[in-house]
Amino acid sequence: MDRPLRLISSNPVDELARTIEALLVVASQPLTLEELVEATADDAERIEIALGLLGERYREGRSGIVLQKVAGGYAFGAAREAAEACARLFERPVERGLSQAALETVAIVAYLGPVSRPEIARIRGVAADSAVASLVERGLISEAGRESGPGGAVRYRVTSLFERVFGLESLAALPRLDDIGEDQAAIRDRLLQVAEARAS
Amino acid sequence: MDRPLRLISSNPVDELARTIEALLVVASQPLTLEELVEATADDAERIEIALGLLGERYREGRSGIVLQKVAGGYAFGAAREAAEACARLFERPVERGLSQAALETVAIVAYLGPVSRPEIARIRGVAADSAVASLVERGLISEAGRESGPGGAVRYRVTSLFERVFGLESLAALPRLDDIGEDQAAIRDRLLQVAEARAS
Amino acid sequence: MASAVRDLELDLDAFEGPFDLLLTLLLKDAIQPSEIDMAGIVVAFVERLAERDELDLDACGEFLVLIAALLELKARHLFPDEEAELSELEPEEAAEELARRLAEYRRMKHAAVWLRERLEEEKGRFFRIGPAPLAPEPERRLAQQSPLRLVEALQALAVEPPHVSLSHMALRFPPVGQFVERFRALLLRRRRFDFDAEVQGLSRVEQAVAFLALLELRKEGEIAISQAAAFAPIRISRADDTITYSDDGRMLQWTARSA
Repeated sequence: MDRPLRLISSNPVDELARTIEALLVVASQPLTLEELVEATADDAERIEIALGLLGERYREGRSGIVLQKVAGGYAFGAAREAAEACARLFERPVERGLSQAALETVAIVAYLGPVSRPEIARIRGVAADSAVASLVERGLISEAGRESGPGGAVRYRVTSLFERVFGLESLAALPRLDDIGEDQAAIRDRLLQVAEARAS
Repeated sequence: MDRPLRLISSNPVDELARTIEALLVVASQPLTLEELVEATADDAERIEIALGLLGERYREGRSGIVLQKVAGGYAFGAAREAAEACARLFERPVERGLSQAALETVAIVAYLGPVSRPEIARIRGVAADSAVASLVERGLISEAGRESGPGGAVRYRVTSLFERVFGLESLAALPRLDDIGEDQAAIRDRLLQVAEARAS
Repeated sequence: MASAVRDLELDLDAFEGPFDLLLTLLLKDAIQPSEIDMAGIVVAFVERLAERDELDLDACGEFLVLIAALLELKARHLFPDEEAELSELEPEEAAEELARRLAEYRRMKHAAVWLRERLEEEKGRFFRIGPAPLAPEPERRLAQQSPLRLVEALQALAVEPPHVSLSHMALRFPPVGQFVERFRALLLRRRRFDFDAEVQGLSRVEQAVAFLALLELRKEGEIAISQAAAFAPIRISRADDTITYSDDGRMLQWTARSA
């Protein structure tokens, strides 16, 4: 336990690590490497070394504060062992009561975004208005321009809060869904069988 | 340096201290002792001991995160040595100019100050409340006593930041306004006279 | 047994109540078909069937007809622009397209399940949303400004406002009473007169006021107003003189009410 701490206090990145600690504890959102470079006026490589030291210090089981790589950046969160205590004091308004419709909608936005309400409705087969409104209100999705052409529908994408709430390092951390591709062939065959049966 | 850390890791308040760390890093307001008691379901005395340990760990010079006791309770803040980096993180993009209302208001304060809000409003012909508030917030003007008499209105003058932003060594370096009036009194009379003509 | 369908109790996201009420609301446009989860209706019906021992073919038939109609209604609602496009497809192509969409939806359902599990895992991870309690106040910074802008601002305030011409406000606007008196005097001398001829040469405003005077006199029952046709000359006569004469000397009967 003493080794990395001594390392921090004697290593030249020591001060840099302390600066990063300070930035992370006051930041409202995860900080990207670029933001850290800009704020510390230091170089990316040294910052990554410092982040490595901080990751060692602020990790589950060792600290109540945990350094997370999340939403394309770095952020402090609470250790899981403190979840019960946190739950007694803090609400989780973002994900509380998230309906199935909202989850399906946010999945569509996460995988296919930016995507418009009509496109979401087309995929889900049900109008998406209230699900979209609830997700916007929760801050999980936000407007991202409009479809091209006059009067194009507003398009939506997921926010960094979405990545944070779902604990994703980035959207690339979403699982690939290509492996369900075979389903399409199976569905098509079934449809064709039905069509042939009707025609005969 | 090792003593309190060893104390934390071997002492029974170790886990409690980690829980408090977690609570403080999640909180968006300072937490009172009562809130910590409620959240940790532990007793106040032990919490105070844990806070003492955390205060030792998270203090200026030792950590970028600093435990602070403020009016509302306990909160984590950034170390003073990281102030510059934090300021850069929270820096807003440079604004190119002032609104017309702000420009008129600050010009009146610069040439006629100290001057009260009612007088600014009389000269501009519109209420000056929001323009004055925004200039105070920007630090371009500040309060400078009150008009004489009971209940006299607050008067304002420009600040040294104003002089820096407008590249003036002092207020004496303000460009002359000979076409309006030779001195402050003449300028004031002229502006009030025009304002009256405009209002009638 | 047809009521087995219409009485079917539904508990959907967008609707709660019997099936026939839902149909009524859909037909009255009180609910959009796109809001209705059709699968939910089918599940409710199948559950209802399962509760009974015998198979009610009448009910099944009625249900199929209704649900098919609803599906078509919903499809038209969801894809208004694609109706033509899809109808042009060969059956194989249409099946392909449909399969593609179903597969896409199925993928999204899987994704939603994954997200739900993820949410469950992350339930124990708390983090702060919003600013930190002791975060520094963001500072507003202003670019370097020229002091000449101050001069310009004050110069703009020192310019006398242009003298606004009020000449257009000085239109002659004679009091209505003046015309009332004038027309009364006229009708003392003549039994009838031509309004247009009388106001000829007056300004539009004066003509308007003169017309107001006519209406005033008519309201008082002092005069009768007549007009042979739209845009024909307006004739004014004394109200007590119910006989007036046309230009060609024919006798015409007028009352104040007839105009």
